[in-house]
Amino acid sequence: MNKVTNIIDAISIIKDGQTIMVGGFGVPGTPFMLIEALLQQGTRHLTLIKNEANEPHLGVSKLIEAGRVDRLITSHLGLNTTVLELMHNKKIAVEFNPQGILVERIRCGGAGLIGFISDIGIDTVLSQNKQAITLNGQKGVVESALRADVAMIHAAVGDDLGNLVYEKSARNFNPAMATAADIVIAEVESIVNTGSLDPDTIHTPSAFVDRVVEIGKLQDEYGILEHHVFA
Amino acid sequence: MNKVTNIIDAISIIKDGQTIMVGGFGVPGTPFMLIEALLQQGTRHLTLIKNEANEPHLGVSKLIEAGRVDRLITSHLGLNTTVLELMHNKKIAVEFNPQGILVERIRCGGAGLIGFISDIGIDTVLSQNKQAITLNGQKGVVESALRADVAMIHAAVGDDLGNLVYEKSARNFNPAMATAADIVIAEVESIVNTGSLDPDTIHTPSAFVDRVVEIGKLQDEYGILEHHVFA
Amino acid sequence: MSLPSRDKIARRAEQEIIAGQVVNLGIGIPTLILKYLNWEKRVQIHSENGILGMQSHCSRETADRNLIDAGGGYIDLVKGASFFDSSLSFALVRGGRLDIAFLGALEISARGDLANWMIPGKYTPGIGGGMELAQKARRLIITTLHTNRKGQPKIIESCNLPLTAKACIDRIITELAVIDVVDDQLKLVEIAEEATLEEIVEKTDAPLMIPDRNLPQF
Amino acid sequence: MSLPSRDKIARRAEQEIIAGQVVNLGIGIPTLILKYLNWEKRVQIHSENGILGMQSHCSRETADRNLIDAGGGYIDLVKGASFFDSSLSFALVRGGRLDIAFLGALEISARGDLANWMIPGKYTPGIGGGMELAQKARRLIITTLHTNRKGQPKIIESCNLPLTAKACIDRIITELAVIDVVDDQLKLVEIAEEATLEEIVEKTDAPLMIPDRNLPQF
Repeated sequence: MNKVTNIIDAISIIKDGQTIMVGGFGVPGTPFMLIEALLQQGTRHLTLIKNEANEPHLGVSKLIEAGRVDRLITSHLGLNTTVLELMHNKKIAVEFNPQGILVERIRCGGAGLIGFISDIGIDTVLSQNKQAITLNGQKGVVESALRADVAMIHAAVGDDLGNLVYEKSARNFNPAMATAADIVIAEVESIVNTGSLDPDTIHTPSAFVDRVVEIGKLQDEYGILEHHVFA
Repeated sequence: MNKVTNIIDAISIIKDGQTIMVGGFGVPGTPFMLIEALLQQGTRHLTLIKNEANEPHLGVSKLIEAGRVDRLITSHLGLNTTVLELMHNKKIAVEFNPQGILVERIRCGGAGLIGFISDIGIDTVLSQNKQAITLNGQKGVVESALRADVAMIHAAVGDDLGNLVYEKSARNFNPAMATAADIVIAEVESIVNTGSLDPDTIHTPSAFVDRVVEIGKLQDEYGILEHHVFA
Repeated sequence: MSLPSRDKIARRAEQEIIAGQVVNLGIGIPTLILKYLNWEKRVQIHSENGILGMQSHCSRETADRNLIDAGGGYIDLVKGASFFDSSLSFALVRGGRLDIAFLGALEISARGDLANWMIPGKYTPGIGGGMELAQKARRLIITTLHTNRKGQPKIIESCNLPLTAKACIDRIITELAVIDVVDDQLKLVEIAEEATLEEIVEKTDAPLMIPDRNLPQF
Repeated sequence: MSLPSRDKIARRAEQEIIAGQVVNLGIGIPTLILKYLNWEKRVQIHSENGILGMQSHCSRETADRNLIDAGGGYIDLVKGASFFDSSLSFALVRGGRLDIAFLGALEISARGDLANWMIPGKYTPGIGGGMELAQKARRLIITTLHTNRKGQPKIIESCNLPLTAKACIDRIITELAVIDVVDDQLKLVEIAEEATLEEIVEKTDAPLMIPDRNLPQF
């Protein structure tokens, strides 16, 4: 089962109105090439699930700025004033989750569960509109599982079966999202021979991945952001 | 923070009446040396949480046969007729969980959550005595998080900070249990210099581990079980 | 000479597997499928204890103390195998990434309910991973002898034993027949070369739709 | 010449850290603690995006495109560092393995409530990981200037802004004072060399227990 395909074919399964998870936390782990291909394809009315919206004119921010995204489920937009402004002007609906609750909802969907019970935010505005529940004397709120039609993720290395290895802080949301979508498209920096990855070091097993795209030489977007060099 | 200690000191923190998680699925990943030390220490009235009870006269079965265990939370005892008989004779209380629900309850405790909602077993006797709940139109039952006073786990390699790497099918319940106890004791086959493990390949980060015990030359219990060689 | 019944079932069951699928094989007849598996299909065999890409039971010489399947047997691996923890292992099952689970049965109901994990008062070893496999595999195929040790039908109107999962079965493969569960009804789809329609009906204690045409043999 | 206020706070905050602890440093003054950190303590710095064992911001020359902290800055690592996914990263926080979180504040209440994530209508960037850090760190230490940009007290009877978490704060370190939250009350425990008791009381808009003895200076 060779899952390696070209980027246009891989992205072609994404349709108007679908819910798309996108990996990454800042630049590391963001699948810029898949995002670019989705932008080129012109798909609209998307719901995006991503930790943040990258930064202005970068990554998923391009999709949002182009008006392709109706709704964003995210954790924090502090580094993207452009999207914050679109939110304030009601050009895009935004649902904020605590970061760990966001990834847990994704993991919960990926694990085939319906929801979970947590006390995070229980004394705050974030507990409004959530079902309250008491279990063994502990008060919590019910958080629902999140799943997507498609997940677009980035890994450092993959094989033709779909096994993936992430690098450093580029792992972040990618492994959870790889479990939580009907179709998972992984862009990888390089494809290695199947069997050459140590089975103990594979982060995402092949069963979770549907399509693998090799992105070749990294474009500038994957590089160092000079304004984040602080020392 | 050097967490390496000798096995007697490590086990000495376990007291009568405590709840202990024990890693392993069959022989692989079972911390036989820690179990033996606990047996020698004479601690009683334990509640054990383990996938199975190993096999007669092996691993946790020794603790159970010695009358040290009041209660066992487990998934399957099909390979341990001795413990099944003790259960039928009410010498030990046993709570059965579907295997994936058992590990998920442990993970849930480790993730600082209160519980989760699943539809596993919803049409079976296992849903009796569980709180029913409907979320977004899906019917489920509430499963509570599991935590322990102490987790005893086995890893192939560790460092003095407590970073752990598991090998092959010996991983199983160990990573989840490493997150879900107030004190985590890891026996390791060898200790390597801190900094020599590739940070991308560490399975359990050091923050979760309190004590590391090097077990040296493997005793017979860790070896091949001849009656499981089928080819 | 014909194959033993268990082998016949396993050989027929193997044909259910499509190239590239992720498959879990329960203990008993399901494990016997490995003997007939065409590895050109690049099937990925999942084992609940945290393995994708197991191959088959291996000899004493190549047995690895850290490498067993969920039944405890020592195994070897295909290229591209991976190891993971029990939590991810069941995420794979419940999350919809397991294409087929093959399981055995104690009882099967007319609506495709499965009972295979306990006989109250007699056999109560715990459920293990079976409930999640039965309930969440995309396709659940039961491989079983048509009757139990006493010669009584395993396929019955409704299960007497505690259920593993309700309406979970897609297909039943026995030494006599292949039977599908379609719209909560049992439908005969293939007949074993050695079997007759009369025998199948006699040994099946539940309504069975029999198409009005010659059925394929196996 | 005395240190700038932010540095003074960071230097004092560093003394809170015990050898071997797992610590998370929020954006702003908390990150400045790195400048004063005694690495002989073998502190493990956690970053929400999946790192344990980050060291400090690094130069352009050694920056790695795949290695940033939760604020986006390029970092280097200590020996024994590890990477993990976001799910395990927050399991570490919520599961009780984070010894100290240092965070900034917009408002602090007399009972140790914290508000630091939104100003309705003005600043609503989302909560990020802050709520979980505030609620679940074993010890939450707020490092903040004593007053806001308008010179108004940040420590007030009760918060006007939406809370990050209720009764979560253990200790407050400002350029003027170290204040503990004890039994839902604020208690002065140290005074800055440059500060007077009068100034602290004047700039604190909540009841403050002042022990009847000479307080340590910092």
